[in-house]
Amino acid sequence: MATTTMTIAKALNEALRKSLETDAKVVLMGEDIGKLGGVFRITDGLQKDFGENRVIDTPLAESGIVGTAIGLALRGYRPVVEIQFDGFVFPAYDQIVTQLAKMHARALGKIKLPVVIRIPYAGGIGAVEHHSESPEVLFAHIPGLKVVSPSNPQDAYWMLQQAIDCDDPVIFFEPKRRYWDKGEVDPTAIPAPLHTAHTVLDGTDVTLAAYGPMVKVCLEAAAAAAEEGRSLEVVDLRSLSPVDFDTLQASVQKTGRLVTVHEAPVFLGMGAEIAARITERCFYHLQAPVLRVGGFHAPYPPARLEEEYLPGLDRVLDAVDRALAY
Amino acid sequence: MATTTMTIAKALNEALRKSLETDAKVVLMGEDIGKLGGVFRITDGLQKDFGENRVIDTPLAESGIVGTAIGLALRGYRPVVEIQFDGFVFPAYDQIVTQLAKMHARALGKIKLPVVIRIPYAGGIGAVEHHSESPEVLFAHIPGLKVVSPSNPQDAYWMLQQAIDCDDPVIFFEPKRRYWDKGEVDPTAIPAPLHTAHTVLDGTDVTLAAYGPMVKVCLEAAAAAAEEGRSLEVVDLRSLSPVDFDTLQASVQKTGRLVTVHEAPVFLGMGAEIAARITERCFYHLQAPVLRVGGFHAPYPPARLEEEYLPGLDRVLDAVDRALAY
Amino acid sequence: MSVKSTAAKPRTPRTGTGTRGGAKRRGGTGEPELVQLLTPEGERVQHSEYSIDLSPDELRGLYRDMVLTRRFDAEATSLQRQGELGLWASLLGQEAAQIGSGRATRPDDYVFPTYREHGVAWCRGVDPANLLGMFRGVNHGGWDPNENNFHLYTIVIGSQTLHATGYAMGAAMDGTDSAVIAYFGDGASSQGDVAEAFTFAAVYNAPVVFFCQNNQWAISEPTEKQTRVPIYQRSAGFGFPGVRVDGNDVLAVLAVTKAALEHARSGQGPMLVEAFTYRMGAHTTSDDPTRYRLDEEREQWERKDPILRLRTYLEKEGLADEAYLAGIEAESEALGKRVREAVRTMPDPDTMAIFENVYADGHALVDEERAQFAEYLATFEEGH
Amino acid sequence: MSVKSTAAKPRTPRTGTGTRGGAKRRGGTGEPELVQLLTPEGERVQHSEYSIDLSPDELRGLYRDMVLTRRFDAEATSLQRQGELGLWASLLGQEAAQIGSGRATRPDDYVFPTYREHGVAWCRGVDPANLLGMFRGVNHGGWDPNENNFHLYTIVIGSQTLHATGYAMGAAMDGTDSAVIAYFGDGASSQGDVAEAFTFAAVYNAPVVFFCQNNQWAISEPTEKQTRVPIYQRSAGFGFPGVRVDGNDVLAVLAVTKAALEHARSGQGPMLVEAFTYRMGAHTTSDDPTRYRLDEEREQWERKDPILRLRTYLEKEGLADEAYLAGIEAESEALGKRVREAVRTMPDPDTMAIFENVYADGHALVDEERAQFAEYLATFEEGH
Ligand SMILES: Cc1ncc(C[n+]2csc(CCOP(=O)(O)OP(=O)(O)O)c2C)c(N)n1
Ligand SMILES: Cc1ncc(C[n+]2csc(CCOP(=O)(O)OP(=O)(O)O)c2C)c(N)n1
Ligand SMILES: [Mg+2]
Ligand SMILES: [Mg+2]
Repeated sequence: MATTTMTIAKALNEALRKSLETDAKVVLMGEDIGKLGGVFRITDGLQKDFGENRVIDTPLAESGIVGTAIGLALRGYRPVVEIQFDGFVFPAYDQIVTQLAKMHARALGKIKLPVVIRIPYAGGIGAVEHHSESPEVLFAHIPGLKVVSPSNPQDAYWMLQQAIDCDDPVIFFEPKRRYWDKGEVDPTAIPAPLHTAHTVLDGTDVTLAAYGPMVKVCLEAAAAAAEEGRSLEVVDLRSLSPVDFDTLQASVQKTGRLVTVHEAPVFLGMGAEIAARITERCFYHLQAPVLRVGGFHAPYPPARLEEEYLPGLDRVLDAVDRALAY
Repeated sequence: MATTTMTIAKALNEALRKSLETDAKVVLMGEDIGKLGGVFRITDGLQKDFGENRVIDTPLAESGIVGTAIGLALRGYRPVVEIQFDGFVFPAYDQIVTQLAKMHARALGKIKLPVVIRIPYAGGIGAVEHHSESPEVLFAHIPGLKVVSPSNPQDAYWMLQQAIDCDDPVIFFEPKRRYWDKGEVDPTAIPAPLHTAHTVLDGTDVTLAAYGPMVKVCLEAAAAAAEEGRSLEVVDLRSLSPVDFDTLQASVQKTGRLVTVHEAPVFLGMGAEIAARITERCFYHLQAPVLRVGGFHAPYPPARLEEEYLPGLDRVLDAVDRALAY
Repeated sequence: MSVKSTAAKPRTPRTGTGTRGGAKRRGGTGEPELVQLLTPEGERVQHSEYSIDLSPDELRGLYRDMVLTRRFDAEATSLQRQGELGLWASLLGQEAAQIGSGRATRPDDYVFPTYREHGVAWCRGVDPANLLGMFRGVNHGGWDPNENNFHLYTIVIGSQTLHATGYAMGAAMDGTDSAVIAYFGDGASSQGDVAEAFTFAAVYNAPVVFFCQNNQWAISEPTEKQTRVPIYQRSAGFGFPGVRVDGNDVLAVLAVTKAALEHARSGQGPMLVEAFTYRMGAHTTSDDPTRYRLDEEREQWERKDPILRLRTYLEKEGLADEAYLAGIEAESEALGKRVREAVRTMPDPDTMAIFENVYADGHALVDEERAQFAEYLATFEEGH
Repeated sequence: MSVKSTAAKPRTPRTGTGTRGGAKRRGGTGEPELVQLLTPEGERVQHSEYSIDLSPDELRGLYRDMVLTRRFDAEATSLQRQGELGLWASLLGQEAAQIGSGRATRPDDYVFPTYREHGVAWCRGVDPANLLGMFRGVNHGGWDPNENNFHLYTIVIGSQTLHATGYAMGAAMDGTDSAVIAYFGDGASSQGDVAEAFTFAAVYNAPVVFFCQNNQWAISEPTEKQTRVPIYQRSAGFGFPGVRVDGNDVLAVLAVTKAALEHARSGQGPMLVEAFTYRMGAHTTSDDPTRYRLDEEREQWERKDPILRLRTYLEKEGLADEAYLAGIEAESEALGKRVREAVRTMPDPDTMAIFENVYADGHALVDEERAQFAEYLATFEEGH
C-alpha cells in the first residue's frame, strides 16, 4: 500500500487487517463485527477474510466480552475488542477497572494483558441517548490502563497498530463523527511513539490543547483567529494516559496561555488535570489561568441540542479572547 | 437523644435508624446488612427493629441491587443501598451512570430518584485488594449524581439524613478507617446545607483542602506546622459534587496558597479540578501553584505498603513547604 | 374478555434437553412447545393449557390495534426517510407480540419497555406522537411514565429488567395485586443484568413478567449467538416457569401473558414469556440487513404475518366486512396524518433546556454553568 | 487411577420443578440428586452414572491431601490470630470438594480459583506459603499463574468465571484438549458475570467446567437469598448439563469432576458441578458467624466431615494403620512448621515496589512519580 488518501474508518480497518495478517494471535471481538462489519463498518470484510475464529461476533454482553478477552489474553491471544458505542462500555467497567487494569500488577508482572478496547466516542452524529458520550476520564484516571485517541487517518492507522502491539491494556477512543474525514496515510512512515503529543499548528499567542474530535475544531478556530491576526498553536494530545506534558509545557512556555478543549464535561475533565499540571510546571510563564472549554455538567442532550452543547469554534475563540484579556 | 459522644459508625447507624423511623418509604438494601449488620456493623440491629422488608439482605449482585433500588424508587421508595466495599461498586457502575444519574433528565423531571448509595471507601485498614479504593472522581465527574463524604460523627449523622432526604441520587462515601473515631453528635443542631464546605481550622499561611479520611491528616499536619510557627487553614470539602468553591476561594484569597489532599490518585483526582478552578478564580491571589498530594498512578498497594502509599502528615507538610518556597 | 389458564397453578416448566440442539431455531409452528391459538392460516386451534374466549368487539379491537400500530410504525419510518426523525426502530412483524401482551395488562400494572414497544405504548394509552420525540432528537423520552404506568424507553440493553423487578418488589410490599411486565429482546437475554433480574425476582417472589420478544435477531446476530437452547428455558434454573408462545398469534400472546400476569399478581412470583416472532424490517433505519440475512427467511415469516391471520379469521367468522375494514383503513390514514403533523410541528427544545432537570434539588455547578452560558450567548445577541 | 462415567455422553440434566421448594436446602444426603460414593459413615456406595476405582495409594493420597490441607489451613488461621496475617479465608469443611476436584485436573488444564481454593492450589503444586503473601499484605497474589496453570486468587466475586471461559475458548482454538475449571461460590451464582460466562461458554462450546462450592453461606446470607432452586439446575437453561455432588465426599467429587472435565475436553462444551458442602468456619477471620447462624447447623455438618469418612473407610479396608496415620500427622506438623517459618521470614516489599509492574511497557507518569517520590524519601535520609 502506497501513501493513500482515506477516511479514518478505512485507516482503522486497514490497521486491523494489517494486525490480523502479521500476528496470528490477534483476534477481534465484539457485537455485530462479523458479517455486518460493525455498525460503523470498521471491521468490514475482516471476518470474511480471516474467519470466525479471528473475528468473533459475541453475545450481547460487554462484561462478558471484556472478561473473556482477558481470558484469551491469559492464553496468549491479543484481543481487540469493539464496544459498539461509548455509552455501552459501562457494563464492562468492572472487568476493565478491577481486572484488566490491575492483573499485571497483581501478578507482579508475571502476566501481561495486551487487550485493546476500541470505543467509538463523543457526539456530533445526531444520535439518540448513550451514543455520544465522552467517558475518557473514567479510564485515564485508572492506573494500569493506557488511553489514546487519534484525530486523523494517519494516526488512526498507526496508533491502532501500536496499541495492539503494546503489552498493556489500551483504551482506544475513536472520534466517531470524524470516521468519514479523509487524510493521507503513509503505511511506510516510521510512526511517532504512541504516547507523544503532536503540535499540529505552530503559533505564538495561545496554545490550544485538544484530542480526538476537537482537534479539527481547534484548527478551524485557529484559522478563524488567524484572520483576526491571532496566532494560535494547536497541540493534539493523542494520548490521555500518559499525557505528553513535555510537549505541552514547551508550547505554553512559548505562548504563555493555554486553553483546553474537549467534549466531556469540564468538571473533572482532562482539562482539569492539564490545567493543574501545566500551572504547576509553568507557573511563572502563564499570563492567564488555563481556561477550559468543554461539556456542561449535564447529561449529553438530545440531538437537537448537541450543536449548542458541543464546544465549537465560537466557544473556543471566546476562551481565547478571555485568556488574552488577562 | 442528647448531644452524645459516639463513633462515626454509630452516628451513621443512628442516622439510618432515624430515617427509617421518620419515613416509611426508606428501605435499606445490601449484602449482609441484616442479621450481620453489615461487615462494618453500620446497620447493626436495624433489621431486628424494622423487619426484613425495610432492611433487605440482597443477593450478591451489585448491579441487581442498584437496578432494583431504582425500580423501588420509581415506585415511591427511598432506597439506601450499602455497597460492601469501594472495590465492589463497579458491577453497579453501569446502572449508576447510565440509569440512576440520567433518569430524572431523561424524564424531563417527571421522575425523581432519591437513592443513596453508601460506600465505605479509602484505605488504611490493612485490607486485601479491592478493599481500599477511592473511586470518588468516577462519580463526581458524572452529571446527575451528587457526591458527599463526611469526616466526623456530627457530619456523618446529619449528612446521611440530608442525603436520604434529597430527591437526587447521592453517592455517600464513608471513610472506613475513621469509622471508629469518636466525636460529639448533637441531634438537635440545625445542620449546615449538605453541599457546603467547612473551614475546620483557621489559618493564614496555606490552605489545605481535604475530605473524608484526609481531614484528620490535615489537622494533624496543621498542628505539627503550628509548632514550627506556620498557620495552616483546613477546609473540609464535605461535598465533592457540587464542590463549594466559594468557601475555598475565600480561604485561598486569604492565604494565597493551596494544597489539596486525597487518597485517590492525583492524576485526574479531585485535586485537579480544585486546582484548575481555584487557579482560575484566584489567579492574582495565588503566590504558588496549587499543589496536590494524593495517591500515585498505581493500583492500591498491598497492605504492607499502604503507609508509604497513603498521603500522611509528612507528605502534606512537604507540599506546604514547597508551596511556601514559591 | 375472559382468559382461562391452568398456568396460574404451579407447574413443571418444560425445560430443554440441556444440550445443543434441544430445539430447532426458527422452527416456527412446527415446534411442540409453542403455544398457539390461531394458525398462520387463520384457523382457531385449542391448547391444553391456555384458552381464550373473546367477544367479536374484542377480536376486532385487537385487529384494529395491530393495524393502527403498523400504520403508525410505517409513518415513523417514512418520517425518518424524510429527515423528520434521526432514527426509527420499527416493530414491523411484532405487532401481535406487542398488542397481545399490552392488552393483557391492567391499568394499574406497570410496563418497562425497550425502545421498540410502540405497540405496547399504544395499548397503554401513550400518544404515539410522544414516542417520536426521542427519535427526532428533541428529548430522551419525556413522556410522564406515571401517566400510563408506561416507563420511558430504555436503550442500554437489559437495564430495565432490574427496574421492573424493583418496581414489582415495591408493588408487592405495598400490598397491591398489581403486576409488572418487563420487555426485552433475544439479544438482551445475554446481559448479566437480565440474569440478576431473574435472581432478584425469584428470591423476592416479585410479581413481574419477563416478556422476551425473540425476533430472531440482535442487529446482525442470530439467536444462536446468544443461546444454544430456547430462551424460555432460561428461567427454570432460576426457579420460575417459562413458556414459549407464537409471537405472531395475538390470541395466544394475550392468553399466555394474561396467565403470566395472573401468576405474578396472585403471589406466585415471576414468569418468563418468550414470544417467538420476527423482526421483518431492519434493526433500525440505520441498519442494512442485506449484509447479514437472506430474503427468503423474511419471506417465510411473511406467511406468518400476525395481522393477516387475524384478518383471515375475522373474515371467515364474518366479523369483519369491507365496510369495517375500510373504516380501519381510514382511521389508519388519519392516525398517520396526525402523527406526521405532530412531528413536523414538534418544537426544538430551548437551548437552556440543557441545564434543566439535571437535578431535582438543584446543583451549584449547574447553576454556575447555566449563568455563564447565558452570558456567553448574550454576547452574540449584543452583536459582539 | 481410573474414573468411569456415563456423564461424558450428552444426557438430560435433572432440572428442578421451576417453582419454589423444588428441592430442600441443606438436604444433605437425603437428596436424591446428590451424587455420592462414600457415605458420611464411610460406606462405599455405587451410583448409576458415576463410578470410580482407585488404588490404595491413590486413596491414601486423597486422605493425605485433605489432612495436610486442613493442617495448613489451621496454621494460617492461627498465624492470623498471632498477627502474622491480616486476614484468612478458611476452607475448613471444604477439603473434599477441593481435593477431589483439584485431583481431577490434568497438569495442562487451567484452574481459576476464588480466594478460598487452598486445597486446589495444593493439588496444583503451588507452594502453600505462597498463598499467604496476599493475606499477609506483602503482595496481591504474586505467584506465577503459568507455573502450575493456577491463576491468581480473584476477590471480585464472579469475575474469574469469564476469564476461565475466555481461556477455554483459546485452548479450544489452539486445538488442544486441555480443559479449564472455574471455581465460584453459592453467593457468586447471583453475579451477572457468572451468567455471562455461562452464555459465552455455551455459545462457543468452550471446554470449561464451572465448579460451584455451595457451602451454604455467602458471608451471612444463606443460599435462599441467592436462589430458590438448587444451583446445579442453573445451567440447563443455558444449554449445558449440571450435576450436584456430595461436596464432602472426595471420591464422588473426583469422579464427577473428572467426568465433567472429560465432557469439556472431548468437545461437548461446558458443564456445571455443584459441590454441596459446608463452610465450617467463619467467612474469614474478620467474620463472626454467631451473629447469623446456629451452632446446631454446624454440628450436623460435622457428622459429614470429609476427612473422617475417608479415614473410616481406609481403616475399615485395612488401608491405613496407626503407623500410617502417625506418619501423616508428622508430615502435617512439619508442613505447619515450614509454613509458619516461611511466613515469619517473608520480607516486606520494598517501598518503591509501589511503582513496579503497573505497566508492562512503561508509562511516563509512573516514571515521573517514582522519581519524585524517591527524591522525597531521600530528603529523610539526608536528615532533612
Ligand atoms: C449495553 C448495550 N450494548 C449494546 C447496545 C447496542 N444495541 C442496541 S440494540 C442491540 C441489539 C438488541 O437485540 P435484541 O435484544 O434482540 O432486541 P431487538 O433490537 O431485536 O428488539 C444492540 C447490540 C445497547 N443498546 N446496549
Ligand atoms: C463483587 C463483590 N461484591 C462483594 C464482595 C464481598 N464479598 C466477599 S466474599 C462474599 C461472599 C461470597 O460468597 P460465596 O460466593 O458463597 O463464596 P464463599 O465465601 O462462601 O466461598 C462477599 C459478599 C466481593 N468480594 N465482590
Ligand atoms: Mg432481537
Ligand atoms: Mg458460599
